[in-house]
Amino acid sequence: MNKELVGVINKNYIARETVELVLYSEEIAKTAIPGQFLHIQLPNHTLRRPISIASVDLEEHTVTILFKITGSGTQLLASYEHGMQLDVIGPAGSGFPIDDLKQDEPVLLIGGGIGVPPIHFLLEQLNARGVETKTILGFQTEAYVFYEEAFRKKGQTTIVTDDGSYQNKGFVTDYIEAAGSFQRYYACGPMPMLKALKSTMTEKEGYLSFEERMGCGVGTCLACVIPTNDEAGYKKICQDGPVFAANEVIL
Amino acid sequence: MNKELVGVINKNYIARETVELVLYSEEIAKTAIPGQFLHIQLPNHTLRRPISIASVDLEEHTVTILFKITGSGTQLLASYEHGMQLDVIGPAGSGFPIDDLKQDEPVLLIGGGIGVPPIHFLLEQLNARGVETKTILGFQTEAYVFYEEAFRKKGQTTIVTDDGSYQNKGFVTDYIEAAGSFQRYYACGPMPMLKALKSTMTEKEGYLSFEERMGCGVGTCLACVIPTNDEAGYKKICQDGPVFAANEVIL
Amino acid sequence: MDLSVSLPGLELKNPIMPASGCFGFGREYSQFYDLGILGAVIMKAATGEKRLGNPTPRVAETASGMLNAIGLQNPGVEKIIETEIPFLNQYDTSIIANVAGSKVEEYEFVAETLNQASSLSAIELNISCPNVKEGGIQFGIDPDLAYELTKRVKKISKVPVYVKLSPNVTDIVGMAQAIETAGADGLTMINTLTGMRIDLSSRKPIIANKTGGLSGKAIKPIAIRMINEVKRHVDLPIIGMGGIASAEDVLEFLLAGADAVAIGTENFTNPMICKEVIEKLPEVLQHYRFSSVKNVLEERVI
Amino acid sequence: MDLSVSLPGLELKNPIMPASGCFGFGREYSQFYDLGILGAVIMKAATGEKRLGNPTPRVAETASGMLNAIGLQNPGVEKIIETEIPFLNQYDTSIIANVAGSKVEEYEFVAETLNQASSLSAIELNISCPNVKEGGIQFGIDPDLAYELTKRVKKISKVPVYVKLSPNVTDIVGMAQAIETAGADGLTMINTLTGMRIDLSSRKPIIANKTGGLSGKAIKPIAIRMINEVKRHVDLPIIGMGGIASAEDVLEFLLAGADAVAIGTENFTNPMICKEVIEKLPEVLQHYRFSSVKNVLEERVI
Ligand SMILES: Cc1cc2nc3c(=O)[nH]c(=O)nc-3n(C[C@H](O)[C@H](O)[C@H](O)COP(=O)(O)OP(=O)(O)OC[C@H]3O[C@@H](n4cnc5c(N)ncnc54)[C@H](O)[C@@H]3O)c2cc1C
Ligand SMILES: Cc1cc2nc3c(=O)[nH]c(=O)nc-3n(C[C@H](O)[C@H](O)[C@H](O)COP(=O)(O)OP(=O)(O)OC[C@H]3O[C@@H](n4cnc5c(N)ncnc54)[C@H](O)[C@@H]3O)c2cc1C
Ligand SMILES: Cc1cc2nc3c(=O)[nH]c(=O)nc-3n(C[C@H](O)[C@H](O)[C@H](O)COP(=O)(O)O)c2cc1C
Ligand SMILES: Cc1cc2nc3c(=O)[nH]c(=O)nc-3n(C[C@H](O)[C@H](O)[C@H](O)COP(=O)(O)O)c2cc1C
Ligand code: FES
Ligand code: FES
Repeated sequence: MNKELVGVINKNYIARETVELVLYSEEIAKTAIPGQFLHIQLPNHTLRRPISIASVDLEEHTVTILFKITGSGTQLLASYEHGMQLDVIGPAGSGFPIDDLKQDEPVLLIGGGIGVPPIHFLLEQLNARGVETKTILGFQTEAYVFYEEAFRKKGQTTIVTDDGSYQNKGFVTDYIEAAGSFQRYYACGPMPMLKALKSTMTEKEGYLSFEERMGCGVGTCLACVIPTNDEAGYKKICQDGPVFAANEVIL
Repeated sequence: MNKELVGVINKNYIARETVELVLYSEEIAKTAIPGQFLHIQLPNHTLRRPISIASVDLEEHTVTILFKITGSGTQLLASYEHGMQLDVIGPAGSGFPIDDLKQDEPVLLIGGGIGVPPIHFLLEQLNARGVETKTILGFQTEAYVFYEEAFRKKGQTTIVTDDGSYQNKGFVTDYIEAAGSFQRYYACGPMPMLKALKSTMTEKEGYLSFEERMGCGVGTCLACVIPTNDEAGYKKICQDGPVFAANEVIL
Repeated sequence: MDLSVSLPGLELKNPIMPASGCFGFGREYSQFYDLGILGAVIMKAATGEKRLGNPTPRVAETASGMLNAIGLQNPGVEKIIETEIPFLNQYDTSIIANVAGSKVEEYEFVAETLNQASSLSAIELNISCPNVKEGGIQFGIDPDLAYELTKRVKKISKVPVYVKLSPNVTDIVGMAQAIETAGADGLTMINTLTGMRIDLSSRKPIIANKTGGLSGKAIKPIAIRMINEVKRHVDLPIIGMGGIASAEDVLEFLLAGADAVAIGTENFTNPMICKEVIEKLPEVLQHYRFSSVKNVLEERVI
Repeated sequence: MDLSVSLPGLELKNPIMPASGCFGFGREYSQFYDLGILGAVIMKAATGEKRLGNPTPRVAETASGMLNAIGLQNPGVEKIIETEIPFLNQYDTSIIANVAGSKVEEYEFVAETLNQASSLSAIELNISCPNVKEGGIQFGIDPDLAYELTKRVKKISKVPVYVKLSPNVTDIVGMAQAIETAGADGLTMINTLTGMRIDLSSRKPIIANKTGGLSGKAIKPIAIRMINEVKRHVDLPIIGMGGIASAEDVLEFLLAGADAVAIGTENFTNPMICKEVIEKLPEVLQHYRFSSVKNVLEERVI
């Protein structure tokens, strides 16, 4: 992990209030693994903003992030253009463990809203390793849907919207059974979704990626703790996470 | 006086740490008189920055300001480029009284450092009215000299630098005698200069333009008062000034 | 949308008013918009005699805030009644006078004199101005003195008396309780926090008075905390202030426990702020699922 | 340029150290630069037993600052001595332990235990943590309790004892004087100001603990004022903190009356800040015509 200035290569609005930024960083592109995030400084903001890595391009040395404009920080981030520079710490946190996956069984990927970006990065890596994926993505409404094509190209994909304005209606949890069998699941999304997943799939091995308000983002301030079953009693989302095994954390 | 968004037309570095900005405002160009200032808002700064009007162009509807980078506000102001917008209140304050000038006697203009801009605007207006001017301008060193040509074109001009690195050495007050006779003087510059002028030219009618740290800039907060000889005992630099008759204020 | 609120002596069409000392007597800002849109106007402090205030510099900028040490400069209560209140009377808005002084007797005199002015809706006792050498501040940090002062002024005043709390205290609730017991009609809070900035070149404080009062966005979290704490312990209406710069901020103050709000420093940054906030408030309330300002006051959980 | 300063127990190569709670025990920031460049490190608070702290969210952003309510989460003093101090001992820097507790006995126990650790340069009594429900904060706002606590810990401790002042008091000088009389070796100031932010959607405080401590640039003018006021009345060395984010800020604190400084919140904004400030300090001192840090302390006029 490092602090570096990265150049903005490209910016795109890809859905309602949703922006994709392509950043140039040889180092981060080379070392990042799915689930890790960038901790981004913004002028006149005390706290950095954690944003997951959505993909990397090893040839172009670029890192793509994707975020929803929800407040003053993301609003400011959306104003960055080609040629400007961002001060980022990263790649931060630990990622989704995938080294021990079996080759011959599919995995289930579940992403909700702004939890989709790290799942997309994971999809790309699993695909590169030849692991079959099935994906369920949840969005608020049609206007917020993004990356559908990217997922479809690489495996079975179900899109769910809260109001049914696009494809299926309801919650991602409603579509897990229909997804069929899988060896393990990986999920990122809002806390209610992660809670529902953990309580529905008790016998399945699963990894969840969490969000919490962060101070330092590097493991020092203890702002971002999550209660765990182990002796310490807690883990740090920014450093030990954001990804945890579903059965090690207490939600 | 008004609050408006004005477009930046042009930016130039015209001397060391000294920036000239050309702004588009029909209204201000039309109504401003020499000595008035713009009170400029800058992002993430609580207090606006007062900057004098250095000239107006009635055909192009532009207003030129000129400032030295001395802190975070002027630093930020220097980052504005063509196409960007500034939130300004103006034209603020009262200007140099010139309506009662005699046509056939010269006036003496004295400007020190960042006090030169309003004197330049005054020069232009006097020139348009056919009043002869003699000017003494003081700067720190050669690197800080600006607008010399503009003044020379319109009348006798003496440049003084603190260290003599350019033309004459010393203080502007050292060169008043050599300037010869004049009906009235107008001056803007640092407080020690204004004090020296007031105490040297006790029998001359003179108008001085003052600086003070401002709050509101519109006459409401009483941050910018200057003691006066009248019954009230004070005047407000932002509203009653920044220009005062030398004999009405107590320095 | 109905933005009206009722506080003792104040039937306000909306809960927004400029804070004392940040709006003078309204003359200058009346060039920017019609003062009749304001819920009320709190005037600059009035003292018994004219005061010339502190030497300059009187202000300094800080991160998301500013320091000021104006020192209660004002033309004296009689002049204010003669020339300033009539000016404000032209507008369809409530007028609140800010009362300051060095001794109890001066507060009494100012309050009594103001009560003779017509169309004054309330007075605000400024017991917390940190920028005058003698008096004033002591009343704001000692609950016994605050009790005594409030009681004496209440005895004299026909119009409701609001007391303005200083945040420079250990126990803001204790102060508020003393003032409640003394019979005050309401509280206004917070005044400024005492601060200092040093100029590196001169090696001396920037402000001639050395210390000044910190105001602006920087102090908003402190204001919110104190208002919330006081509201949980004291049964008086609160006019909240401290760093308000948007309609969202107004809602945050109302949710914290304020019943109306005042905007100070932001007037300097943006002379149109009161107008903009009043215009934006309905949209913000609706966005957060409130039907009126009164609805916020009913639904909030303190 | 000579940046060194001497304070009781602390012969520092420069006056810069990270503030307690904003640097953990140094492990994470050691990835960013060599901790050996620091004047000292103040460790995260140590309590008698392991504590798990408050529920989350524990932080919220504010204008030029942040609120935190971590709640003294730490592995307990014994674990800290076992695993954290040895880690920091690898670096050529002074170590200051931050001591917290709910009762006088807990402070005594922690201080006593820490005194057994080798190579601890000083302890800092955190009598001002506003974020734990029981104890702690009372010591920081009551001069008699602060006196008593300081005296008892001083009796036990071989290493110098610094006491950390809370800004949430009416009379900061009174607090400092009580602590001086009790025999403290130095003061550190300021801790955070109690604040709150309310989330408009949930209509509840953002921080689970409801209130949190305000830190960062927003509080700098308050820190400067308090340090200056205390320095004019109390003869103890002061480690100053509160919103430091540049070498210029360091000079401002030194001119105000601090003898060394700590950087807290800005580490989160910029993990390289301590290193950058140390590197920039000589240039800034020279620009303002000082020849060394000691020269600043000699020439300043308090
Ligand atoms: C590990 C991690 C990865 C994330 N990845 C993404 C991503 O890929 N795309 C995306 O759009 N968002 C992502 N988020 C959420 C994102 O960090 C917040 O939306 C963002 O910080 C909001 O900042 P703001 O200034 O716009 O909002 P504001 O509400 O103004 O922010 C105020 C403060 O609250 C914090 N905050 C607000 N919402 C959140 C949140 N949901 N999680 C954590 N902190 C929050 C901010 O960081 C800031 O400190 C991620 C969060 C975490 C913890
Ligand atoms: C009526 C008037 C006209 C002016 N005209 C010009 C001009 O034409 N060109 C020019 O370069 N400068 C002019 N100045 C000075 C200019 O306002 C300051 O240089 C500028 O405000 C500095 O801001 P800063 O953020 O760069 O400096 P900082 O030192 O960071 O400013 C901090 C605060 O102090 C105030 N301040 C600092 N220096 C001064 C000063 N000399 N006078 C008033 N306030 C100050 C700032 O406005 C701000 O509120 C004028 C000042 C006044 C009062
Ligand atoms: C320049 C200035 C002058 C002030 N004068 C007064 C005053 O005369 N009487 C008073 O009670 N408060 C005075 N205040 C305090 C404000 O009314 C208000 O309580 C405080 O500034 C916090 O609000 P704000 O952050 O919105 O400015 C003054 C504040 C400023 C900035
Ligand atoms: C997240 C966080 C945790 C803190 N933890 C402690 C602590 O454990 N002990 C303590 O004495 N102060 C603690 N503080 C206070 C800081 O040490 C410091 O006094 C305060 O933040 C002001 O400095 P700053 O503005 O540079 O952050 C903490 C501050 C923050 C922001
Ligand atoms: S954000 Fe500081 S430890 Fe995780
Ligand atoms: S700056 Fe407010 S009265 Fe002049």
